[in-house]
Amino acid sequence: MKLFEWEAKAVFREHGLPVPRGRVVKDPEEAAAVAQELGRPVVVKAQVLSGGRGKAGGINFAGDPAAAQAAAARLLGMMLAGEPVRSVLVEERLDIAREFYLSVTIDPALPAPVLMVSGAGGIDIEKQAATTPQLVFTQPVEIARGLQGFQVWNLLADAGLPPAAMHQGVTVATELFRLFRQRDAELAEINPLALTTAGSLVAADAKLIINDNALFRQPWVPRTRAHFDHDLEYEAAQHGLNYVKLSGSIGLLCTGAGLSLATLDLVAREGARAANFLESGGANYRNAYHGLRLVLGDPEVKVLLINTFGLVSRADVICRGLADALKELGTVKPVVAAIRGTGEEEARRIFWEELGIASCPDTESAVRKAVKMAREAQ
Amino acid sequence: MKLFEWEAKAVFREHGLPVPRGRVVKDPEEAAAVAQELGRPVVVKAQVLSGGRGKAGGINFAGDPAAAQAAAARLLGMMLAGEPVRSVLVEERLDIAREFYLSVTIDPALPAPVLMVSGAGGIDIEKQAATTPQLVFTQPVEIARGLQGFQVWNLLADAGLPPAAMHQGVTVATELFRLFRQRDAELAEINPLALTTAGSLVAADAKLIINDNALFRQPWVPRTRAHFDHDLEYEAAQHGLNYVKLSGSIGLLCTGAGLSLATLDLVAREGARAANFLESGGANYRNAYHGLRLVLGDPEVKVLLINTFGLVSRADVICRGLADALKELGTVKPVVAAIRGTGEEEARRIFWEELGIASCPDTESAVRKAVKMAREAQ
Amino acid sequence: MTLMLPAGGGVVVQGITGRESRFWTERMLSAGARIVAGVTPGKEGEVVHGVPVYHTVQRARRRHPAEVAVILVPAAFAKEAALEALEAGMQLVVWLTDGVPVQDVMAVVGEARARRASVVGPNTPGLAVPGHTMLGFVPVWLDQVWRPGCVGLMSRSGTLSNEVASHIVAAGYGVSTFVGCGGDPVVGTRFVDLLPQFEQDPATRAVVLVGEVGGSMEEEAAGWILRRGYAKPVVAYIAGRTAPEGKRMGHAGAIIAGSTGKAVSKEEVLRAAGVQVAEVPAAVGGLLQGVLQ
Amino acid sequence: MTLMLPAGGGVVVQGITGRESRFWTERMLSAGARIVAGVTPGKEGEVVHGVPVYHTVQRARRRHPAEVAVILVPAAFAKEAALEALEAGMQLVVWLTDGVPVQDVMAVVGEARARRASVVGPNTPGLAVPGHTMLGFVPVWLDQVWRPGCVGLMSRSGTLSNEVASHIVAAGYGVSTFVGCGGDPVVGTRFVDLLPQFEQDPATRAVVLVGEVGGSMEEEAAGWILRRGYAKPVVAYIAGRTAPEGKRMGHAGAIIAGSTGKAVSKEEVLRAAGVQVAEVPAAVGGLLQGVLQ
Repeated sequence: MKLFEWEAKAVFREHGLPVPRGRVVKDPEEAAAVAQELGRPVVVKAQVLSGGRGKAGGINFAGDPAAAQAAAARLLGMMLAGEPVRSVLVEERLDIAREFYLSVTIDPALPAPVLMVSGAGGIDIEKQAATTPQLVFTQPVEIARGLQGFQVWNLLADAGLPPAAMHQGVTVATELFRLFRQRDAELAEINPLALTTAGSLVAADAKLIINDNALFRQPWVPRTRAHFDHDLEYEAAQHGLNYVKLSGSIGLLCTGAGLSLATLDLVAREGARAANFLESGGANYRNAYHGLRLVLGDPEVKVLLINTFGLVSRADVICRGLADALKELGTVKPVVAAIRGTGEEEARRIFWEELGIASCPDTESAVRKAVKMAREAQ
Repeated sequence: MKLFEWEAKAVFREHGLPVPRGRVVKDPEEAAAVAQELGRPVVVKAQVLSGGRGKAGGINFAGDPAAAQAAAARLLGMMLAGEPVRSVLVEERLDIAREFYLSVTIDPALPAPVLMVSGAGGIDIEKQAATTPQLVFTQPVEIARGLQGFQVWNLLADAGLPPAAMHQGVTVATELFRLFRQRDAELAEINPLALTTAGSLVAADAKLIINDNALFRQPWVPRTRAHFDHDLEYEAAQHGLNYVKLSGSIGLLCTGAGLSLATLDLVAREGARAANFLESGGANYRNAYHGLRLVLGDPEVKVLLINTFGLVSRADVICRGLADALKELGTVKPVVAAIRGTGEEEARRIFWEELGIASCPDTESAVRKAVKMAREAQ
Repeated sequence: MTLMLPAGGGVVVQGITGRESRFWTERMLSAGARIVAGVTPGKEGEVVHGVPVYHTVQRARRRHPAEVAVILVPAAFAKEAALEALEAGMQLVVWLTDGVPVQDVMAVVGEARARRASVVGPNTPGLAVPGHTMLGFVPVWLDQVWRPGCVGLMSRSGTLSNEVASHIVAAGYGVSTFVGCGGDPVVGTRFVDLLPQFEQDPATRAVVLVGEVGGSMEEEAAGWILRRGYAKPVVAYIAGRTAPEGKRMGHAGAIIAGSTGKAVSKEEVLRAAGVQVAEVPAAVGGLLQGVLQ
Repeated sequence: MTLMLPAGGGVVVQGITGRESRFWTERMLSAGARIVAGVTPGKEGEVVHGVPVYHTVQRARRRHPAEVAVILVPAAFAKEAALEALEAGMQLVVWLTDGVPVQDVMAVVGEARARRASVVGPNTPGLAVPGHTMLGFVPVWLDQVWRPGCVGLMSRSGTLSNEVASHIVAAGYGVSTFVGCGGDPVVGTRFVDLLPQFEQDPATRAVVLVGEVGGSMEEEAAGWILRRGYAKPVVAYIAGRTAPEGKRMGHAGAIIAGSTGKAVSKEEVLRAAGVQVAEVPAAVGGLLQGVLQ
């Protein structure tokens, strides 16, 4: 779950991390009011989840409240990388002497959390790690032991943090790691970490991604409509489903992420496009019902393609749920199915006897049949 | 720092550990009121820090408020193992089906905290460990890893906790360990841990000792006069000094605990008795001043014996402080000194030139001289 | 004994008393797994399909020698269960649980490294030696899909492994050992950990790697083969060529970020390392026939 | 190299920039200690008595090979400093800090065990090889007290060690190596850890053990000698025969509880193990003359 900058900064503030003064607003008048309160030049930042906001013109400086209002008016409602700007963050403009990069992320190959620092901030860290790796300093952290103070000292000194800023830097990095651990983050990033002309460190930007698997123990994580790209994706999340809206005519309902991806590819190979990616998490009836409702509720869907290879979820249990849901939803759209896995005889019997749907013998034939039917339906 | 039972139970309660309902009171009428509130038979327990309270008659059962009042009246002001009973704890009397022993303590030889359980509670655990070790089950805990749930399950199952009480037992033991860690305890003990006839576990007694070295980060720890055996010991603690009141005529001020103990023994060997044990913690003037004030303030002291072997605290620094303090206090009691260690020439010069005190060459001769002077002073 | 499975090979199933667990315990037993005990705290004394249940792994192990733990407990308790297995001295932990917080996974894999034990998963279909044993959710009893044979199969996906296995069988081969690495971004056993084991396994003549978009396990495997060479032919299939960028596609590991993790770039590096890459799952069979002639 | 001290023996002093630390650094240097660097976070670039200062032990060690850390930081930060030293790969940590919370001590000693490193202390006067080196607060420059010689000395106390050392010197002997175990109930190095080292040390002909009331280090040592035998004569002195029960006497370790830990019972078990027990510190000299004839 990726958070908006203003949400991440609110979490940072709770952890005592230094962030610029400011507030998130939803209309231009409020932006002017915040600038007035701050009483100094401000920066007005579009709040979107996608990257590359700065280059796309999403960050504006404003010398006075009127300029802040104008900037907010320009940004609000604008589209940035396909995402509407629903709010802007108005913050004091910092007097920056130098920029650093600081983050805690995960190295899956170790595997371990890694504290990462660079003396060049405000940059694309992945690009920098590729081109000038000597400027990027990393410290993997053993989870059982935690981050040790001296590891932070080593790293910051190596990255060239000036001696006068070392004590604050150690505090900031230590707390950022604590936040990462306590909040079940996948990424906690400050880029740039600004060293002001007055000599203090401030998180000019903030990025926070919370691990989806940990949401059950992180109830504070916001999950509003704005956090999703599409109404259907938002609705799917309410039911614990992972649904991704695509633009095609074949609605997909497959068991397992890998088989879903492969089916997606096969549809494309046949020259058609899938309407969605959907991993139907479990075997139970409500999941099947909500998953089907989402897929069939998409007006672009012409044909429904069901592809199961029952595993943890047994084919008979899945197909029982799907058959009941199909009957309840009473769809008129055509259905193609490939049913395999544990309990497949019973599963095929249910589909044939109750719905009149014959299972295809394999994925390829089912995909070809679905694509053909979708073409005919257009 | 050893806590009273009622203080330990208050901490237990904060950690959600099950303790009997009840309250600590300082007069018999209040005891009756508590019994009235509880509305059932109670136990009235003398609050003292020394052990063996039960055998000495410090625990009384009372069937009604009048009996509770009478028991409190009998206990309050009584002496138990030389300690006055200043308060009593009035608690509901439990219907006990079976008693267990549960504690977290330190094994210095490992070294590690150890969770200890016995199926026979209310007993002297040291005696039991010596006589029937097969009934005492222990689980050392690696501090870096913490206590694991399955270790608790193993231990409690081995100790014979009935299956129906296992889940609560695991919660109690886990929380007791957490308390031990969070509170910097040396001992956290429930003896007995009562299994009531209704099937729940309750900490019938509670013992908690907080590590003195950790008091700087455990500011909640009570340190009232009642926690000390003697006015002078209480006063010493205010100044961070470790003073133990003894009954003799030779006041001791030595550097280092080991040398202090050895000097104590040598005084006894010469047929005399020391008035105190005092380890003067540091080298600074205020320590020397307060230490001397305590020793000289004891009316039993006839002679002051100073024995230094300056080490971490240099002899010259210590003696500078002692000389200034002696002048400020203006004592008329005779002083004997053995001054050795780093800076000893300067230290001896100070004592001789400023106070007219000549240093003895070694501990033995200083002790003999002090004992002789103390005898003459009587 | 066979690849990944410690000698002796007694198996303890943690979380054995759950409804689904009972079903899969019975399936594993009938597929040949030597399950000697089950564990559910508070249920000591119960019996599941003839398997005695204990409060803890350690207590189970006092009575029944075992080196392998199969974990079927819910995500919220999965970390403690895995640590318990490692602490009790298990050499292999098959961590079937889905939805484990990533920081819990790191803690457990870190502990396993320190103890020189192996963790397969989490979020894995488990592992299987068709005709011999199965630890997890692999339907080895479907003989159109799983047969004993000479092909080592490793995969990040469950259902897709079945799909590919069925094509291996259709091409006239079978599987020596199957290991599901798991669909999460952080897992205990990666392709590079399995490559040397398949290379040394006398029962394995060729290896099939089933990858997907996101992460870098396929790139690591390619790099390892390129640096070191590999004594057996390798065939790969990568799912998710047409997945959109920046979106999570089911598996938490399946996010493409920047240039790394794309299915086509994975295919490229694998080809550069001499691996035969199938464009569709069904092509795996033909490529195997080519390399195993 | 000598007992307890790793070969190479470069020393890093942690907390070197404090006022008292500067004094003792100078004393250690003049007593022969090979102090190659100091550590105080935030003070990198400073120099103390010619010793360069770094932010961290690891940074110091990059430039100056070192195996020994001497810790002079206050109690509140002492745990982190000790863990830093161990993490940086130090083989010996001389933990001079007084007043360290006991749970912090357990954490550090646990970590040292895991890394097969040694910790002396905390709350120790340190260790010394008179005429060769000194790490801590031992006034080896007082030649009425400390001289090189053939007696291994180990003690739970600081000042009392000086007292006993002066009697060793008065009896015509000197000290091969002195190790102060520390006055706390939990310490990194106990008498039983030192006995085998003194036994193997060719420079040591006899061992003097200075114990005190409380704890069980003396009983452990006696038990070890009794079970195993000991190739060199051992003389002991135990302080605190007349200490009252149940009271803490200065050292946190010096509490007598129940029947264990009493000075007289310690003397008894030591005598039973063949150790010569001195009734007063001054008697140590005579007993040494007896055993070293």
